[in-house]
Formats: sequence, structure tokens, C-alpha cells
Amino acid sequence: MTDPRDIVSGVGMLSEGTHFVGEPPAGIRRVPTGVDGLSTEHLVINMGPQHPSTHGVLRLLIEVDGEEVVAVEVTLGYLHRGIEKLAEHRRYDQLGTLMDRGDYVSGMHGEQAVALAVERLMEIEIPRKAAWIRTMVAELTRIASHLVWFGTFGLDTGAMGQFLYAMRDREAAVEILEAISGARMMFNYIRPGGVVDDLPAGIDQKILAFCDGFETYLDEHHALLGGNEIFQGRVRGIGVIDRDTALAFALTGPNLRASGLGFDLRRDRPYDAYPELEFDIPVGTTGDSWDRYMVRMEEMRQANRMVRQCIEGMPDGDFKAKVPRVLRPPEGEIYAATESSRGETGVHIVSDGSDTPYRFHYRSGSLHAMQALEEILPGHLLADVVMIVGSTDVMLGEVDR
Amino acid sequence: MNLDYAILAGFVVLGALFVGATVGVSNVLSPSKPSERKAQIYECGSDPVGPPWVQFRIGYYVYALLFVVFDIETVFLYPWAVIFSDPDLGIVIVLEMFVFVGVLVLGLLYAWKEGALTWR
Amino acid sequence: MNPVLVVLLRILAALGLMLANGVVLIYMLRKVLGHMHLRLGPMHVGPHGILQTTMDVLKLLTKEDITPRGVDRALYFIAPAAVFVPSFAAYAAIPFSDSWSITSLDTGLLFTLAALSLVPIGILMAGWASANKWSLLGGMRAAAQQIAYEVPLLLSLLPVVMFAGTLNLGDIVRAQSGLWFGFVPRWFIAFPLFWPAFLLFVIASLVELNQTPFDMSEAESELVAGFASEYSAMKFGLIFLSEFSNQFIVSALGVTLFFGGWMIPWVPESVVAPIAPVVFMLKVYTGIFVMMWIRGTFPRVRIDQLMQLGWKWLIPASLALILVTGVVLKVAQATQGVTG
Amino acid sequence: MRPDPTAISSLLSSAGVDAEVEGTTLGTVFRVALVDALAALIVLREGGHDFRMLADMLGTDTGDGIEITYHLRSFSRDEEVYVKTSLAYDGELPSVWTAFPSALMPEREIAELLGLTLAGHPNPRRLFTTDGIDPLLRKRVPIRTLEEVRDR
Amino acid sequence: MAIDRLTGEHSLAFIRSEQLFDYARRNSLWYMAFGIACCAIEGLMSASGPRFDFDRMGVFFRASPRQADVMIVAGTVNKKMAETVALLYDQMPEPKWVVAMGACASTGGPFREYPNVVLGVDKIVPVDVYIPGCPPRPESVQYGFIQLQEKIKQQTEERLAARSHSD
Repeated sequence: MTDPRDIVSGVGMLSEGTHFVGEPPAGIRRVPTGVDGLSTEHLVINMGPQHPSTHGVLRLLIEVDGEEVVAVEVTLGYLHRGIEKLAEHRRYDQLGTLMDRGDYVSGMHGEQAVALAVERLMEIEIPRKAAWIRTMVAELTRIASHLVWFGTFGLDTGAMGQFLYAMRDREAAVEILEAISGARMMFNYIRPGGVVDDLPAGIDQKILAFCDGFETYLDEHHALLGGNEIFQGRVRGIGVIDRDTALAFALTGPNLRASGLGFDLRRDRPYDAYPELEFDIPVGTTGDSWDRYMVRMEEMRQANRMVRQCIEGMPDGDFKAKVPRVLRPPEGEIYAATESSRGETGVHIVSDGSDTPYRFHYRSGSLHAMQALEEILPGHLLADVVMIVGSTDVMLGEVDR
Repeated sequence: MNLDYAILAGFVVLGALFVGATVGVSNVLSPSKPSERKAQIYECGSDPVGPPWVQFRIGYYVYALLFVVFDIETVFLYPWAVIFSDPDLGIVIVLEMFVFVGVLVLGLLYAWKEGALTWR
Repeated sequence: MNPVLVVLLRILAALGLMLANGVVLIYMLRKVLGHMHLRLGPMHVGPHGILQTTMDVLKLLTKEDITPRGVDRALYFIAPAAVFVPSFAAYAAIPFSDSWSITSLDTGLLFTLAALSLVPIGILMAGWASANKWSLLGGMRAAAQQIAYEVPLLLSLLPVVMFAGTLNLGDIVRAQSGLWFGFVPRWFIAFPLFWPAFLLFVIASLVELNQTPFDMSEAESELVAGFASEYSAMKFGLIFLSEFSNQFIVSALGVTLFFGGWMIPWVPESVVAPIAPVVFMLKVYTGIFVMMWIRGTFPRVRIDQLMQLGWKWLIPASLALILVTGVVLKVAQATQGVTG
Repeated sequence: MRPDPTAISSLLSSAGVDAEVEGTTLGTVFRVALVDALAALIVLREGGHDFRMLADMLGTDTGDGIEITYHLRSFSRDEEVYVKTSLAYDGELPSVWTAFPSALMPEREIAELLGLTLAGHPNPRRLFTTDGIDPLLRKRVPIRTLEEVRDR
Repeated sequence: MAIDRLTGEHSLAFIRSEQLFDYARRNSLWYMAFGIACCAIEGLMSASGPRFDFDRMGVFFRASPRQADVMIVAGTVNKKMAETVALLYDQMPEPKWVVAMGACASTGGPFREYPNVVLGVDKIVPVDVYIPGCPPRPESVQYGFIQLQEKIKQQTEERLAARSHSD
């Protein structure tokens, strides 16, 4: 078994001497290159918080030798807004609003995690239809979220077109979600006990039309970006996260599966309607950026397949279980997780029997992917940094929380 | 014709004048509110870390040296190309070029073998 | 007429053309990219947003010009001129028709290429002087890629010169008049012998122009705004303008050298003559459209891949091209006297 | 998914770690002393149960101290266990990154937001907030009142 | 602001030229690509996407603040981010505007009770247009830009009014 200390090599390389925001670190270090009298000075570059391709407000302090990255330090907290603290002052049915704004591109998965946790703690049995609706909106959200990733990943490589084509398809998905929940991004649709409202009339035809169109569009997207030699040259063999590293840094979701470990909460810790659906779980081999790209593309296809199954097999019945107006779970502790677009979105609730959680913890897939970045970026070129950050699909909202 | 070269000189002078004029006009027309923080070098919204002017990777300069050699050789090829079609010169002109380009290729191969062409 | 006045008028005409080109091309880029991306592009100022670039220029003219602390002041001020002047001077030798060109330099081709290759020096200057790390990296990349692709660009045009036997751009176009076998226009692009040369020219010139997929020096997703990160107001506007002007120059070179300049095939010279400049401009704009098309669809190459491609493939290929072309031309000359 | 508690507690005691088993709504929980935490995690990782992933880590302000929960997952046996340990306010939390590198950032977060200091961490600086901000997840640190928010 | 240095603030030459330049300014609002949180998806991404296409109005993004006219603050600003926002605003060239997009940037939004969150970006930089919503729809952002254009238009009209008043 590999000693974790062998995997972690670059930790703290940039942190000789303490530095905080505004205070320069050690700065330039002279590193002999082997030629007498000729030495290269390293450059320390701030990438972010305002940078077109750090996907939000990530700040990377990068030490480069020429264009080669020597060390990276991730600085977080530019979006820290206290979701965990505020949740201690919200009632249980209000937690979804906070989770929506955590991972703001795939909000449904966060809401689902909260609902699952509260239901398990209170031992609520939800109607079958509610479970199916939840599964369907979760998979639609996955499509919308992966399309944002796909578009920005294309933008990172400099391909503007892919971004705009992805936005077109995302608009279609978001429109359906809006028809169901009333909001484009902050749905607050999944609540403990079921969902807020029944599906609107006639939505199944719209969704089926979307599924049909999206199948062909997905092939087009893949042909345009993945089929491009230049793109393949940029992602193949770049940012390899092998199985040991992925486990050591607790990667989850597509990032873990790209490394060759097929762990998926939808299959291995089944919840809602997933046990009744047919779907494949794509698994990569080497864990490079190309594998992560392929896994996500295939996930979109599977998500589309699941949405179709959900619509076709949608059961009749109630959309919400009988739950008290004010939820007061018994004293206890619970952890529930959903497979979100970025990995395991977990909710750890400590209840003291009142109507607000005593402690609310939000486990996000992106924070762990972020730690792995510090480890895998050194040794690559500056241009690869953008690609690797893009391929791990980190969302700063759920990193900083 | 001499006029042609006068025009070229005119291009340089007038181009420079145009740049000066536009920047000048822009300075007259535009507001100016300098401040300490505005003058700070932009680095993604953080304070710059260390100076930018460092001794850069030696690899860049090796490329520059290689380029100078190749570029000058290429310029020598142009006069040759102009008289190439002259039927009087026959096949000799091609053979001469084989020698000339052969030297270049040898240089390229040497640089390749030394690893100077590998971008790091 | 007073020769000084003639010189002045000609230069002013070139300046007007360059500015008009810049305005039209930026508008065209936004429209072309917009429609390719399922959008409309500018629509609000003037019919179909036709005045959009004018508004942008006017606005840039009245923006504050910031000189950051710590820049190399002399170079920082010279750099926009160093980018602008060569790309302006490159207009000198372009033949718009048989009789219309600003000068008819005997070394026209060499001069245009020389002017074009001066632009990256301005870019490097801007990148270095800005005291900004992104600019510095952008400038360094520009210099490196310019260095690697200057040689293939120069070599890829040699076969044309060998065939035409002149460096005068007008004469090169004239060498392409007439028909081959009675129906194939004698444009150089019609000869299979020149196809590899044309391919080399397209790749090398896209690199020289910093165009997608080789736009590493201003890669927005990597280097913020590359070498121009610190430039604001009109200085930025001039850099931007000369970038589009260079597109025009390169496209014009391609049209002149490979696509028969102002000529239309199968139509007698005398008929074309009155509309020759229009024909030329249409061809040039078609070339620019293709560049924009590439820009709208292609991802970006990584710098080390670009350098590998340049030094290890294109330079040997272009050297081989010269030798092969030389042998083939001489053999053809000996057997049937194609050139002459 | 819930492992056999007796097998694991015997595994732990063989390594000299006293662990108290708690069967709660959460799952199988082992409560260990702070000094034993790292040793317990290493045993769980290297012992036969193969808990290779530290899936999650959190700290809770219980009212009389801080309780740290480690959430471990084994893929080969498909099991999950929780390890809990407690320490006093402003105490020193020993880092477990040598066993589980994924603890690097969560530990910094816990230390920063619950007001602990880190021992043995390669980069024990603040992660989310700037200097001079209270440990926000402590119960004694209040959130803004409605009046403060209204006045802006 | 500019020719006034030569001809005075109430001169017709200055006011007329400003009228022209304000027309240019409001039709060429380049915004700085600076997405902080959720609003960035709606205000910056969807906005430049095929459906809403801000490019129609000449609203276009530049990555560097040196070339930007408008800063869209799209998301929650916390105490760590405040310095960055202020610095980026300072680094933009005059004339410049700020659009506070969404509830968070306007007042702190759903996170206003958390002590680390700044209660509205107007505590740090002067805001010209507030766009309500959480997040605002792209249409709202478009409307916000139209309001900003109106605001720029009013500047010259106010100058003209002041001139006729002083005469």
C-alpha cells in the first residue's frame, strides 16, 4: 500500500514564511539550472481571484520557471458566506435555499441531500411519485450543470463556439426546470417529505422533446470538441490523478470514476428512484483530463436516458408525504449524501430536537478536488493549469460554502 | 525609383505622427483621476507578488540564437529565388542550393540532437 | 504635381484605408462570430449595429489613459507605435490593381514580410514594458512563436518567387495572368506543386498573426488579456486596430501570391480593369472571413506543441519544399520550358 | 454498509487504542481519546478493513468543547465508520494528514472556524477568512441581528 | 471632464462634445468579466449566450479592468473579497460604472446575517444600478443595462440644464 506521504510531495512548497492576503511571500527564488553563471529566476504569479478561467473566485499562487509550474498554492475563502453557520438559524424546510446557493449550478442535488437527511432522521416514507420526480429533476440538473462545465471547458481551450452551443442546450434544460419549480437556478423544489408541487400538465411532452434533441446535440458537442485533434492534444495525458492519489484526497464523483474506481452513490448507496432505473456508470482508466472529459460526457448521456425512463415510468400518486408543518426531528445525528455533478454532496446534521439543526455540515466534492489540484499541477505548463482546473470542474460556491 | 523609398520613409514618419496625435487627442478629451491604487500593476485583483522582470528561462534565448541564423540564411535565399528561372543558369543553381540548404539542415539536426528544440 | 504632395496623398490614402479596414473588420468579426454562435452580434447602433465599432473607437478616445507605476515608461509609450507603424507601412506595396498601388517596390514581397515581422517586436516591447506578469508571458510567447514561424513563412513563399522570378508584388500577379491548357487559370494555387507551399503559408501566417488556434500571446483564458493587459484607452485601441490591419495584409499577400490578385479567371483583363480593386478587396475579405471562421470554431494549441510543430516539422518541411520545387521547376524548364 | 463493531474494536484494542462503540442514528461510531485519534485512523486504514478514504471531517461545538468527527469509507468491503474525538476550546488538534491527505483543508477549516490550533500540519494558516475574524462556527459567536441588517 | 480644461465647464463646445461621447459611451459598455457567485451564471454566462446576447447592445466583455467600463458585481462580497473588488474598481479607467447584480451585491441577500459578509457592495464602491433578484434573470440584467444607459444620457442633459440655468 502506498504511504500517503509519498503521494503528497508539493504541500507547502510555496509557504516558506507565512503570508496572508496582501503580504508578498518569499517571492523569487534562484534555482541553479546547471549552467555556470546562468540561473533562472522563478516568477510567482497570482491567478485569480479575478481571472477569466478560474471558474469563480479561486486564487492560485503559481510559482513558474519560464512557463513550467513549480509549485501551486490554493487560496480559498473569497466566497465564504457561512452556509453552515446560517443553517443553524434556519428551520429544516428552509435549508434547501442555502444548499441551492452552495453548488449553484446543480442546486437540486443539495436540496435532495437535505431532504434525505431529514427524512431518515424523522423516518418519513415518501410517496413513490415524489421519489421519481426528484430523480428526474436531479438528472435534468446534472445535464444543465455538466453543460456549464462543457461550455467553460471549451472556453478554457479557446473554443468559443462550444460555450455558446452548450448555453443554448442549457437554456432548454433550464426552461423545463423553471416550468417545474418556478426558478431557473435557485429551485427550492425538493423538501423533506417530497417535492413542493406536482409536475405541470403537459411537461412530459416537452421533456421528451428535449431528450430527443439533446441526444443528437450531445453527439454534435462531442464531435466538435472531443473530436478535435488540437483539443485531444491538450487534454490527453494532462493532469493525471491516479487511483491512489484520488483515494488519498477523497475525490468523489466523476473525478474519482475517471481514475478507475467506479464508486457511485446512486448505485452503491441507492436513494430515491435510482434502484428502479437502468443506467451505466462510466469509469475511466488513467485519470487524465481526457478521461474526466469522457466520463462527464457519458454521464450526460446516461442522465438523458434516466430522464426519459422517469417520464415514461412516472407513477401516479401523491407528490408529498404527510409531514408536520414545522419539522422537529428527534435528537440524533445523520449523514446523507447524493451523487451531485461534482461528487458526493453530503449533509451531516446534528439535531437537538428543536426546529433548527444544532450543527449543519456540508460536505462538498469540490473542496477535495481542490486539494488534489495543489498536488497535480506542478510539472505542467501554465496553459495546462487552466485545462486541469477546468477538467476537475470545481465550483467555488461549494468549496468556500 | 527614389520616390518609392521616399514614400516608405513617409509611412514611418506619418504613422508615428498619427499614433502621437491620437494618443494626444485622447489625452485632451479624456478625464484623468490618477490615484495610488489605480497606478498599481494589475494582477487579477491582488497585490503583485514579487517583481515581474526576472531572469527568464534560458530556453527562450537559445531559440532566439537559432532564429537569427536561420532567418539570415533565408534572406540569402530570396535573391537566389529571383534569378532561379533564368534559363542560362541551368541545373547548377539547384545543386548550389543543395549545398547551401544542406548546411542549414546539418545545423538543424545538430540543434535537434542537443535538445535545443525541445520546449520545456 | 508636386511630388511631395503626391507622396503625402498616397500615404494619407493608405492611412484612411487602414482605419476603414480596422472599423469594418472589427464589426465583421463580431457579426460573423455572432451568427456562427447562434447570436446576432451588434444590432442597436445604426442599422444592424453598423456604427458599433465607431462608437467603440469614440469611447476609447475618451477613456482615461492609465500609466501604471513601475512600468518602463519609454518603452511603454513607444510600444503602441512600434506595433502600429510597421503594420501601417505594410500597406505600401500591396497592389490593388494593375495600376493602383501606393508604391510599386521592386522588393515589395520582402518589404511586406519585413514589416510584418516587426510587429511582434512591438508586442514584446509592450509585454516587457508593462511590468505585468501576464503581459510578460504574453510578450515572451509572441516572440517565441514569431521566431519559430518566421522561417517557414519566408520559405513557403520562395517557390512563388522562384517561379515568377521577381519580388515585385504587381509583377507576381501579372505572372499569373492567362490560362493553362486553355481553361485552368494560371493562378499559382491551381498548380499542385504550390499546394504544400500554400498550406505552409496558411499555418505560418496564422501564427504570425496570433490568430486562433495560435493566439497564445493574448490567450484570454490563460493570460487575461496577454501583452495588452495594462494598456487602456487609445493605446489599446491602436494595438487592437493594427492586429486587424495585419489580418488584411496577410490575406492580401495570400491573394496576391496564390489567387491571382485582382484578376477574375476567364474574363479578359480589359473588362476587369475598372473593377479590379473591388475584386481584389472581395478576395481579401473572403480570406479574412476564413480566418474568422477558424477563430469561431477551433480550440487553442499549447505553446510547446506549437514550438514542436514549428521547429521539428515545418522548418524541415519548408527546406525540403524548396529543394523539391527547385528540381521540379528545372526539370520542367529543361523539358518543355514552362516558365520563361 | 455498517461494519461489525466488535471486529473493529478488537482491531483497535490490539493496537492499544481504547475505543468506545456507539450505535447511533449516524452509524457505527467509535469514540477515542484525542491522543489516540491518529493511531486509530492508521489502524483502520492499514488493518484488514481497508478504510482508504477519509470521506469527510467535521467539528462541532458541543457546549463544553469541540467534537471532531472523522468519516471513513472502505471500498473493498463497502463499509463506513465514524471516529469521534473531543478536545477543549482553543485546544491543539493533531493533524492526521500523514494518514489521510484529504484532511489537509478540512483541518484548516475546522481550526479556523472553531478556534483551534493545528499541530503537525504543513500549512497551518487560515483557509477562508482574513486575520482578526472570530471563530465563526462557535456557538458563542452570534450572527447579525435583524436590526443590524436593516440599518446596513 | 476633459475639454472643460480648455474651454470651461459650461461652454457649449464641451457640452456638445460630451453629448456625442456619452452617446458612444452608452453604446459601448464593455464589462469586466468578474463573476463571484451564482449571479455570474445568469448575468455573465447566459447573458452572453445565444438567447440573450448582450453583444447586440454593444455590451461586451473584456478580461482586464484596464479596458472595461462597467463592473458587474455578480455575487456575495465577503470581507476577504472586498479588497479585491475595491482594487479592481480603482484600476478601471474613468469614466466607469458599477452594476450591483442580485440581492447579495445589493444588500447581502440571504447571507446578510453572517458576520463575514459585506452588507452590499455599495459599502465598498459607488454603485450606479442595482438589479434585484436572486439571481436576477438575464432579462433583468438587460433592463439594468438599459437603465445605466439612461443614466449616462441624463448626465449631459443635466449639464445642459445647468448651463441654461446659469445664463
